[in-house]
Amino acid sequence: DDQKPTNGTATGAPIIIGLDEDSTGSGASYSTIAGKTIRLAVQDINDKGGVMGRPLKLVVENDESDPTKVPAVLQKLAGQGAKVLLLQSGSAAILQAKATLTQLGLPAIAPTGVTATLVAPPDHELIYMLANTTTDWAEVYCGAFKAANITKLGVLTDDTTTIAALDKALFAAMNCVEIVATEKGAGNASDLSAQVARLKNAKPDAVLVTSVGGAFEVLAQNTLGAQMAGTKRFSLASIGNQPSSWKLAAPGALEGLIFMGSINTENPRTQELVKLLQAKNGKDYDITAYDAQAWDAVHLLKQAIEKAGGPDDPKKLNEAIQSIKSYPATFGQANFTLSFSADKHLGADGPCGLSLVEFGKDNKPKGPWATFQPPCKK
Amino acid sequence: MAETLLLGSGLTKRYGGVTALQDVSFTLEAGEILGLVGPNGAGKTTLVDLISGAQPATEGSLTLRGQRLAGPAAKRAKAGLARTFQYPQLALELTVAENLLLGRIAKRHGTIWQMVSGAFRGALRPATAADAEAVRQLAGELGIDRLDRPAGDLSLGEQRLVEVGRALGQDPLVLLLDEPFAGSDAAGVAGISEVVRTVQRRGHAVILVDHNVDLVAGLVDRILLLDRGRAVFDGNPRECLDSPQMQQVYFGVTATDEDAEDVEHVS
Amino acid sequence: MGQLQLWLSALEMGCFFGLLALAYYLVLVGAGFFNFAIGPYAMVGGLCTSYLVLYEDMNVWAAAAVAIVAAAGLAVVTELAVVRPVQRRSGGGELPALVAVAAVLFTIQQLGGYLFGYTTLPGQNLLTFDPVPVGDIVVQPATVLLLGFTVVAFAGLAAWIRFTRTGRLLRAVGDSTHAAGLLGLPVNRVRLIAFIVSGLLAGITGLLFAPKAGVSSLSGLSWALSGFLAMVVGGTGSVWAPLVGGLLLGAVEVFVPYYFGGQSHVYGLLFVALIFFAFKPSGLFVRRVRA
Amino acid sequence: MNRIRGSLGLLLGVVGGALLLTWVGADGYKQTLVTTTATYALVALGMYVPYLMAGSLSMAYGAYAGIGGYAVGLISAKTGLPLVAAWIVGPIVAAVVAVLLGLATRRLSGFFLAAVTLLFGMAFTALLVDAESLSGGSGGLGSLRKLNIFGWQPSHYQVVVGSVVVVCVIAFLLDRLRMSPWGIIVRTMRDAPRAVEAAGVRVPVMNLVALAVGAAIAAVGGGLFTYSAGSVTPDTFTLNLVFLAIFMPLIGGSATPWGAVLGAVIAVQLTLNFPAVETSGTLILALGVLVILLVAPQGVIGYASRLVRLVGGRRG
Amino acid sequence: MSHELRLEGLRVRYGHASAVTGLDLVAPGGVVTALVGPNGAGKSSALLAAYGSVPSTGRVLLDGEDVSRLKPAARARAGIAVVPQGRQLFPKLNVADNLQVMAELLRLPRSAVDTAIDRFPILRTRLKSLVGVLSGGEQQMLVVSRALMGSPRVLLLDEMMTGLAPLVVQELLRTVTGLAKEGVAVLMAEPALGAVRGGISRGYVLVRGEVVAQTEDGGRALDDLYQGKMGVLKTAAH
Ligand SMILES: Nc1ncnc2c1ncn2[C@@H]1O[C@H](COP(=O)(O)OP(=O)(O)OP(=O)(O)O)[C@@H](O)[C@H]1O
Ligand SMILES: Nc1ncnc2c1ncn2[C@@H]1O[C@H](COP(=O)(O)OP(=O)(O)OP(=O)(O)O)[C@@H](O)[C@H]1O
Ligand SMILES: CC(C)C[C@H](N)C(=O)O
Ligand SMILES: [Mg+2]
Ligand SMILES: [Mg+2]
Repeated sequence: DDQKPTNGTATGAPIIIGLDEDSTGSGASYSTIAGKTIRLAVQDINDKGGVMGRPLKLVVENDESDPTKVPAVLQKLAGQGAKVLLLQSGSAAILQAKATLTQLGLPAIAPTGVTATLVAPPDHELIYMLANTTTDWAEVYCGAFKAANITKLGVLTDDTTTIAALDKALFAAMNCVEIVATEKGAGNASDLSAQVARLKNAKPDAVLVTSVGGAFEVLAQNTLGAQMAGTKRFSLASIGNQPSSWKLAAPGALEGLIFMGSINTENPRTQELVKLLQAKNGKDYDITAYDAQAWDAVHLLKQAIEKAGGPDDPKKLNEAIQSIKSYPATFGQANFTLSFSADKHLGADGPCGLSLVEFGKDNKPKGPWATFQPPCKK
Repeated sequence: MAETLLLGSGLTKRYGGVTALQDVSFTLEAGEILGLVGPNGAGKTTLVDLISGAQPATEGSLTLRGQRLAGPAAKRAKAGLARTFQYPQLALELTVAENLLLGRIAKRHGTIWQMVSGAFRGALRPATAADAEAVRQLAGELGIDRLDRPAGDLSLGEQRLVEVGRALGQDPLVLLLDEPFAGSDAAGVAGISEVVRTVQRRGHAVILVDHNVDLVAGLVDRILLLDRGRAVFDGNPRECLDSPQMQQVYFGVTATDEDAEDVEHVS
Repeated sequence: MGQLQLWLSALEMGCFFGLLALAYYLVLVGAGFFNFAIGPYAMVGGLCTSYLVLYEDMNVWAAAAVAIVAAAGLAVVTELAVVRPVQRRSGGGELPALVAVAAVLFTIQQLGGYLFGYTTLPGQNLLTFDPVPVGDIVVQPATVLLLGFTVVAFAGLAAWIRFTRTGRLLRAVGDSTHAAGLLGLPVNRVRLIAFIVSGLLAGITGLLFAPKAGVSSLSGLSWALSGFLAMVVGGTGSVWAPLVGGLLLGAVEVFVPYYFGGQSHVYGLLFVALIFFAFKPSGLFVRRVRA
Repeated sequence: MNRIRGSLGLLLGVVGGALLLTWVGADGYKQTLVTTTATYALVALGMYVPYLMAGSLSMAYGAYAGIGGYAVGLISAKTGLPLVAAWIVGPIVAAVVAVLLGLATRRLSGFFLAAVTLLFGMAFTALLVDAESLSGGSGGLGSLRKLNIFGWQPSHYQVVVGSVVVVCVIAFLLDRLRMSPWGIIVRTMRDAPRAVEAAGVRVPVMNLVALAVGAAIAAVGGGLFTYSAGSVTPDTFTLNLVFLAIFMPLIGGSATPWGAVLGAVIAVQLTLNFPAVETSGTLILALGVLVILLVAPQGVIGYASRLVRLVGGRRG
Repeated sequence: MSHELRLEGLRVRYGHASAVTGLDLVAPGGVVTALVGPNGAGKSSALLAAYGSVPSTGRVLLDGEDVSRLKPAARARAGIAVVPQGRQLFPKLNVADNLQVMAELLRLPRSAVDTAIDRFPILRTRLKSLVGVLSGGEQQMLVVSRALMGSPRVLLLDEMMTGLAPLVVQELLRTVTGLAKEGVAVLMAEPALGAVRGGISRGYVLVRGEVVAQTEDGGRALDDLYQGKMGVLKTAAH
């Protein structure tokens, strides 16, 4: 693997971090984006002297998003000396990982996880997420709907377990609109015209697409764009985080779509990261929240290890993660921070990590949506 | 008088436009051997299929010992029917012994309860000496050896013999044999004839289909002659052989004979 | 829009399923064998074209040619390097070869991901012309092409199978490989032809369908399953069975969710399948013979 | 030859299991490999009965394993029953569901059966997500109680040993079942169903029984995995597992249930414990399957016994 | 002209089991030669080996020319025709297509199919029926007419009369002897001579893959010889 980070300028015994990555399975299309940046972050830290003078060393295993492989993969990472884990796989796999983490007693971060279930009981004591979760999103959407005078919402959703969990939390917190229709399509659907036709019959003011992204999301947007051209469209974060999928959209099909972005180019840390990423991956590289969250996850681990005085005591390490407060994030707005505690396993401090971003004619994000942006409490 | 074992009345089978069997009735008494004879396509196999339940009848009914005989083949087998197929139906990957054993063990697994309990019993006590002995005896009677070989390794004639053995293993009230002598050597013929007589000695009955009329006539008590789906003669074998119907439809001694002579010269 | 759009979608999906099923049917008829690698062939047809166009700046026709040849090549490899030797070595048993083909399915998918990446790529249009207005909807060029190809493929292959020498041989070999081999029919050649034609067909189908919702390396399995379902619904009794099966499946996939909504694309499909197969346990078209 | 039928298989199985357990020792990873292997083996053994003996390929085995898994989760979370009860309730429920599904599909065979059961498997996953009040929804069930068998609380290692024992016992019993009268009937159904029917056994009913027996065994495996992994989710047992279970008996050798067990060992080694699995465990497994089928069409056991015969110089 | 089939040192094995062990045999044109032997003696194996569809060693000579290297298709085109045992037909093809396939293998014109069908009037009435629905005897008739297509030089007849009614058997026997008279080399395998005895001029007794006796003195003599051998075997076995 030519991507394998080197020790850089750090010396001493390496600190081992386990990465459970789906590099070839159903989650590979998004897992690997974050996986690359995790390696970049490790390399960057090592180049700058490492953690407490010691280099970070990644050990990587692939669970192919198959839950029955997860226990063995995590055990294997632990067996290779990992003191802390990064879970960068399909959410079914991460869900299955929770109980094994408890058995292993190792703390873990799911950098790009957004499903609140991941950090909810049972077996949630050792697992952490960074990004805002669906509860925050509900708040932001509600503000947006109010600002845009939307009272009736249609929902188009995929049938993956991940999204089922997400929908549950999101809609429970979103009593500001009337949901007039919820239509589900298969995660690998090739046609959604029936679902869209039903949505159209329900005459919503706007449609929200909730999906794991990829082909489903774009197919949904293509179909909505063709069949419900006048209706305002919203989406979750995935579409913004998967630049490769934009090319799938029919010309102009994404125009006017508003998604839950987390990247704000005014954030100086984001700017830094963009520079690094473009140096590494080419000038045209589009940064995504996945990059930023992967980056932050590694740096949070670095802080925690330093706070714990070393990586070797998992209990201390877990407490150290919980003691991190107001970590300035690489995503979200400039003053957006992450904090953790024993009963706060979601890092995001308030909705400032979010921003509603609108797509332009060229099927690329054009910039913040003029009508509404989440208020950023200080 | 011997008891009437099997009674068929008005049996008819149509496939779309083809009438394979038309209003055939017959009786079969305990201890009787009935020969079923007729030209190719006359409906012999069809009749065997209707009796055994392999095919549903379009019309007509059957009784076995006064009880209506209907429903799927397995049910009729439980009532006492066993059959062979014109083309052998063996499990080719199973051994000859296992194929032979099937006839004997199937009746122990006739009901749902037996199927379920059989699974548990089978796991705990897979084989019994009685079964093994019965198979050896059956094979001995028919002159079948190589019991441990897969049935697929046998020549076709040997396979047919195994099939007869399997049917006999069911210890049937009525044994239906569809052309058992086809392709058999002398030993096979003797073995199968002995099987037929064994069944008869038990006071049970046999329906025997074959084109080897001499053999059939020598074995059976009565012949039912079929032609184009209809029964055209039913009676004593000797009388049957001499009957005009037999001469006409089966041996073709009438005008058709001349035609046949012609064919020879042309070809 | 309204119903017309739905009918169009059903037709489009139906044709896609039908073409995949036809590819299955060809191998089934010609080699008596369920070739589950059809889905991956189609995936390669679509994904390879897109990859070559997007990342190698190849002309779309050249890319399509390469991809289709690759799909057919994989079919050849499947037959020559896997199915034939496995069948020979296992004494003609069908199970080992089937399992081997399932392994081929996963191998091609994984290699596809390795070569062309794990993300979904947009399908490439062979022809670009203005969408065709029909009633109050417009039909995209890709759809027109797919429908047109369906008609041509079915008509052509039906005539081929029914009337030509090779077609008759194909049916004979698939019906009883044993009898065919015994008589001296060119079993190997006929089977290879069946694989090649089905590979070509699957490759073209994949690339024509890809513009609809993109194609990724993992499309192979789901396409394999869709084509398989269509094939099974249609039955094996006629060359047109795959098309009828495909259209039926397409209609179910579009109209069941339309009328019942919710999770009916899963539960409804199972329900419809149970009802359908209760009445037609061997699909719509069957050639029944005595055992 | 051997006085207790199937004892040779058992002997080799036990020796293999014992070697495995020695190799494992206290290593958590290796222990997990063993429980995963045992799970795979049990699902493959479950499928062995209908699929390799009776010749009906049901793809619903993910669901049956799932039922076993959820039985563990539900008994732990919602009842006061001892957890072992899950291994009674789960298999029974799985068998009942298999019978119901089998009744609905009783006229189907071959690939028609495969198609419908495939759809059932997908619908079952959706149902687990939807039936939230019962199944815990998409999050699944976790925080399991510990096993307590009449006061004895088995340690993790003891569970590992136990799973090996369970696999060996079931494989041994299935091996005997295969050779028993019941097994002969079921195996004849595959190639000569008309003969079985004509001999007096209703083939569709017998098929149901075979499916139910298999489902019960798969449920044992599902329960085992859930217990050792500590949780179960709707996506835990899916089509992936079914495909593995289709592969495994042929890798190991389909002539005996032990082949399924050996196949599970090989499958786990290839997908999880192979030096290059970061690339793709699936790819390595698929290639492994191809190589084995090409080199040893009767599976590893078939190959080994041929070698033994060759070395022994016995000629057929 | 008169043809001849000659088998020299023919051996057939299935795995480790030998089915035919060094068979030497001549079937000259002009007469019908029989190969009799009990079930499992290796008759079918020998005939199929002569046609080339089971692997064998030894030589197969057609009119003195070694055809052992030829594939079955080439042997068929060279004039070897076979009635294989056990319905080697294509059940899901109709009667006409079953014949057409063979006609194409032999590169015969379409009219050959018509000629073949007319051999058995029943077949003409079932021209478009799937072969798999025909009765056992009807299927056998099809197998026979398929073998007689074209103008074979050698006929390999494996239990050709199986399942056929006496009327058909007699007619076929006449046909076959007629063909033999015209010079076709006919080799007929039977486990028991029965109804065909009258048509046979000479023959071999095959037991366990080996010729144990042969005669030139007609069917009756062959039958006596065969039964004698079997009797000997039986007593020897006991
Ligand atoms: N499924 C079917 N469809 C159409 N015709 C059929 C079907 N089954 C049987 N037949 C026809 O019915 C007739 C009777 O067939 P059957 O097999 O009973 O004859 P048979 O007396 O056994 O002849 P044989 O002596 O040749 O075995 C035949 O002409 C056959 O072609
Ligand atoms: N495919 C096979 N595999 C293994 N052994 C076989 C196979 N086919 C035939 N045999 C064996 O070879 C021997 C000869 O078989 P063959 O079919 O040639 O006999 P046959 O003389 O034609 O018998 P029949 O009169 O029963 O047709 C037999 O002992 C048989 O068991
Ligand atoms: C043609 C039919 C008479 C053959 C039937 N399937 C049998 O084996 O008896
Ligand atoms: Mg018949
Ligand atoms: Mg023979």
